[in-house]
Amino acid sequence: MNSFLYDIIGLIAGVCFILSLKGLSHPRTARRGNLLGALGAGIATVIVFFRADEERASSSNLYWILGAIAFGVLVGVPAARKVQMTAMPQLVALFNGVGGGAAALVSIVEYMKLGASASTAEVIATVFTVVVGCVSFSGSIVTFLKLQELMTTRPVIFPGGRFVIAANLVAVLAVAGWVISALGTNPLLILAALSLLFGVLFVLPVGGADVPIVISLLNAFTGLTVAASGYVLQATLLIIAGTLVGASGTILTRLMAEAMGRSLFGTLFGAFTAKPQDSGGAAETRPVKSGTADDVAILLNYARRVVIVPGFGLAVAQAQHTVRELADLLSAKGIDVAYGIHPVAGRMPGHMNVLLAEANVPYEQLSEMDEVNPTFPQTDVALIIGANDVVNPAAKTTPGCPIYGMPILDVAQAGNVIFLKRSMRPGFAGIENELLFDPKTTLLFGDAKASLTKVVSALKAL
Amino acid sequence: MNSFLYDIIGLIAGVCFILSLKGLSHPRTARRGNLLGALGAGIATVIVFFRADEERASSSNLYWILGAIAFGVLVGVPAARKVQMTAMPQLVALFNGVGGGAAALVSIVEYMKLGASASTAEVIATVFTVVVGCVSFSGSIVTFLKLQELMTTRPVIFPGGRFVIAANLVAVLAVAGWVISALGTNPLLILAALSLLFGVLFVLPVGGADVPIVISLLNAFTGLTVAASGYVLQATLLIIAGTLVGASGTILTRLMAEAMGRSLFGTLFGAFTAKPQDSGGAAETRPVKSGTADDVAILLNYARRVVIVPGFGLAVAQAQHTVRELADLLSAKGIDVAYGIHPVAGRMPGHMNVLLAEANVPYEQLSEMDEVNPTFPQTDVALIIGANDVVNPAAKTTPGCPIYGMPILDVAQAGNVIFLKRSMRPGFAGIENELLFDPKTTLLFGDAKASLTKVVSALKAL
Amino acid sequence: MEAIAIISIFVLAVFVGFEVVSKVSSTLHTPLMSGANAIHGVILVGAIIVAERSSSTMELVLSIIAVVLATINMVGGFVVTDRMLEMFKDKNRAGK
Amino acid sequence: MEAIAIISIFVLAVFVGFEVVSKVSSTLHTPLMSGANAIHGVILVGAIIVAERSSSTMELVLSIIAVVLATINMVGGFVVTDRMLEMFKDKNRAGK
Ligand SMILES: NC(=O)c1ccc[n+]([C@@H]2O[C@H](COP(=O)([O-])OP(=O)(O)OC[C@H]3O[C@@H](n4cnc5c(N)ncnc54)[C@H](OP(=O)(O)O)[C@@H]3O)[C@@H](O)[C@H]2O)c1
Ligand SMILES: NC(=O)c1ccc[n+]([C@@H]2O[C@H](COP(=O)([O-])OP(=O)(O)OC[C@H]3O[C@@H](n4cnc5c(N)ncnc54)[C@H](OP(=O)(O)O)[C@@H]3O)[C@@H](O)[C@H]2O)c1
Repeated sequence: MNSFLYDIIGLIAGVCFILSLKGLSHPRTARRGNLLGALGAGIATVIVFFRADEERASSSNLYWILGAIAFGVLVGVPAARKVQMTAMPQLVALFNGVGGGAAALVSIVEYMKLGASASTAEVIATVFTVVVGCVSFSGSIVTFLKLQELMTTRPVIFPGGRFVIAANLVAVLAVAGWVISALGTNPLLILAALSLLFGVLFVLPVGGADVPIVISLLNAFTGLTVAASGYVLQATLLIIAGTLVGASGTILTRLMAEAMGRSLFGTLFGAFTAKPQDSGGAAETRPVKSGTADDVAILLNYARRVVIVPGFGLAVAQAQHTVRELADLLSAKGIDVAYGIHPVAGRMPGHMNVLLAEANVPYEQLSEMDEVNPTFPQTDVALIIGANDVVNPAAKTTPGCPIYGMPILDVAQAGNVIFLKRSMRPGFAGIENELLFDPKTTLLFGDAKASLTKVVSALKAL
Repeated sequence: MNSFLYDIIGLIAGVCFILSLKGLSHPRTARRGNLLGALGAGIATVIVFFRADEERASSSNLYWILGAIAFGVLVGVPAARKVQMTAMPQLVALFNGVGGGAAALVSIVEYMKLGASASTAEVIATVFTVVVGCVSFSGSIVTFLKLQELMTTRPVIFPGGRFVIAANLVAVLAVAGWVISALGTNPLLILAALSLLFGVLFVLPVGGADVPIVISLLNAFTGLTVAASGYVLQATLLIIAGTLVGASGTILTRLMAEAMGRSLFGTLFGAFTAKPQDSGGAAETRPVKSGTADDVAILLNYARRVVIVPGFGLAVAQAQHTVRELADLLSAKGIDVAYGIHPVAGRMPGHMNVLLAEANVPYEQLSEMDEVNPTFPQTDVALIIGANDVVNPAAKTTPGCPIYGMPILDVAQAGNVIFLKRSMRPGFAGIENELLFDPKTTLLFGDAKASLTKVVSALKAL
Repeated sequence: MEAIAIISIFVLAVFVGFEVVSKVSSTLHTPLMSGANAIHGVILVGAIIVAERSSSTMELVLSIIAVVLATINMVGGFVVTDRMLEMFKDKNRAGK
Repeated sequence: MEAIAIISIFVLAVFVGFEVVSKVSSTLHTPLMSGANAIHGVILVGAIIVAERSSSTMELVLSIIAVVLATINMVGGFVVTDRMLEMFKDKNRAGK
């Protein structure tokens, strides 16, 4: 293909990406936006096989490449199709990580090829890609492990941790300097190893609740590495696409952190400055008021206003349809029902909206935190279903705890508080919730769906 | 100066322009945005004298250039400083026109220099700049004449006009083709002359009310010519700045047209399709109800809600401070007072807001058209001060009239309508206003400021 | 391509990236992140280029791994984003 | 500079131009138009370049006229925009 034509088609793919991000920013156009992005990626992938490049024509690696793509599709598509709603965030983290890894590998291979003929700017771009790509790779793996609960979701801090990480950083910089000045493949591989380690150390101390922010940040990082490898490969499309993702990812990270009431700095380095907390095992012996489904049904029946606060447990129990049934029942009795949606309820931003939308809950009943908080004093019952951190007053009262500073749903202001959960175990952030011991709190233990089903029948019987 | 450094500083100027436009889109940052734009322009102008260019160093034209700049400043600054608020739009049109003219001249001179060595792409860009720059120049001059009322503000249509303009367009395209294929300076000058003519013919049929839309469109045109001459001169900054203005100007033109309820196509070509209307001299003999300042004061005094509709006449009479006095007086009497601001009242978008802001009218009292229209049925008095077209029901009832389709302020729904104007003359669009003959309308003839002063004293005396 | 061209493209793309997402509502944070994530899977193009050029086995192995990883990133990313957004479509319908 | 670089810059600048002004309120239409108008006065840079290079009198005369016109466009444009916005400042103050 004529190389100008090739470039122009590449630019069209870039425009698809811009329109894709634009579309993804508005609910109405989001799906089309995603499809446009896929279109752009498809165009880019197809035309690369038709470009005018001497090395290309003589390549006997074509079958390997096509095989690798087929294999990637066979792994990626089923994973994306079969994943449970609750596990999507970690899948996104994983996809991001492999993207970062791919960018780092591309730069390493290109560097092997270019060798001493690389210009300083190209070497710098290579070093950047390898460092940031590897950090993104290993960091994403750790976030995956955290979200999948294959490891603790709490900040992992070990004695002297901040010195280890500082030493690691210095080592990365030193080896980077070495690669730039002395060149050579081996130093580059050492750099990759050090960067992988740094990615792990960088994410370990992040509290579980802040993980989505970190995923978004690593996503922006990967974007920048793609831009840098676009520079080395002289592929304008990669520069545009990578920069777009880098820039939009940075803004998105900031927006997410704001939605959770966290500063980006606090998210990343909070664990070093805050004192580690233990969850206070002693507290668990304190008495709590647990009730039956009938008690809950009665409380609800005589309420004028009920606010339902869904959380991660609702997603786990797949209780969204039962919740809807309950809400419809209450509405039919003339009770004012609203859902109070915390921006970080669940395991990804917007998780609850997605889940409740699936159950066809009317959009108007969903209230955002800022809307619903002022109404709690007029609310008779706050029904908390599988949520914990998002209503934990510790976010206001306990400086230094992992969620300190996060805005919460003020359910304590409601007349009665009902928790539907299976045990006294804490939520994602791993901290005790004092509200469970509050005299106006009633606990209904059990799986959220089972409990709700019982409450619904009890209500019908009343 | 090192050429890379030169380019980088140019890019910084480009970033200033982006931030400038961004700033100008928000009231809070608008002024800073404008200053940033000036900073970028200043940087760009200064560094051009320091670039590494052989031809530059040997140039003895420097004094001419500096003199020309000084002269331009001496003309431009006082004009911009001394212009009356009411005359700003035509000044903007004029500035835009000279910019387009400058771009056309730059391309012509560069073309003389390059001669036959110009590539086809460069010749095409040159032709584009000359055509569009000249259209922008002469078109802007005509809009200036219209707005300054040095010529009629009505659409100018002559028999066979559409054939003349079509022939002109064909001639422009033919000569453009000639220049591209045959090259030569003379054809280019012929092209310039034809384009100047086309600019005049293009703007003449536009109704006065649509003039701001045309200015905005010509502004976008000029931006594109600057981008094209940036291509010929290989100046990245000109490409970026010109494209920015071209793109944002296009969007702005669409937004403006929407605010006036016009389609862009209708604006430009409406006069060809609509039948010309005469203003119906016969109607002016019909009786109208004119009142005295005392009558108006009484009507106002017993109202519960008054909506003040300011228009161009308020600006002419500089009556904004007196209006404020009246409104304060009415408010003090417990009367609910609001200003109904039509988006195109006055002679430029936002004109009324600027004027009333100058008189320190509180922002909350200013209601946009969409807000205030539903309240007219509950309004006792609509007080129309120097406005006409923006309340003219012909926009709804008379298809084919120059303002047909424009949303208007529905003052006819109010209990009483009071017009403060000097005569029975129509407004900018030059069409009769039936509302003046409505039985519930009272006319108070005279200069707006004088009339208002009288109404204020009458009110105080009540 | 000249350095200044690349830098200009980079700077402009940064602005485009900033502007297009700056008004996104928090409900769409996850799909947007996921969609952006899929877009950087276009590194697949780079992986294919280096794979085609590979001469040594080492280079080929590494670049084929890169192709697999990039494909997973790109294809999986768009599919998972589409699944997330499927539910929003329902919501919009219900909301109307 | 390569054609593709110029086209890329052009396309990206179009998006930036679209995005930055797409949310402007109608009150600011005039100042925005006027400010954008002043920005294209940067054609002054082009006018200076061709004026410096001019060898014939004809070229010099035309390019000096271009310099004058461009200067008026640029300097007058920013000054008049600033004057318009001066009043908005008052409004903001009054609004608070
Ligand atoms: N949305 C995001 O972007 C995002 C992403 C990552 C992390 N996070 C973090 O995740 C947390 C979200 O808060 P949250 O209140 O929604 O969840 P949470 O604090 O993790 O609490 C979930 C609760 O649900 C209960 N539960 C689990 N499975 C259940 C089942 N089948 N039936 C009934 N109850 C069940 C658990 O208690 P039992 O075990 O006793 O049943 C647990 O206390 C925040 O810390 C947030 O920062 C959010
Ligand atoms: N805002 C924009 O962007 C813009 C730009 C260009 C054109 N336009 C067009 O301008 C028109 C604006 O409508 P409008 O209602 O504000 O103005 P208008 O229709 O032009 O009416 C102004 C009225 O004010 C009266 N007037 C003039 N001087 C006066 C004075 N000193 N004291 C009292 N009255 C005076 C005139 O009547 P007398 O002569 O009888 O006094 C005239 O009827 C629309 O057609 C609009 O499309 C708007």
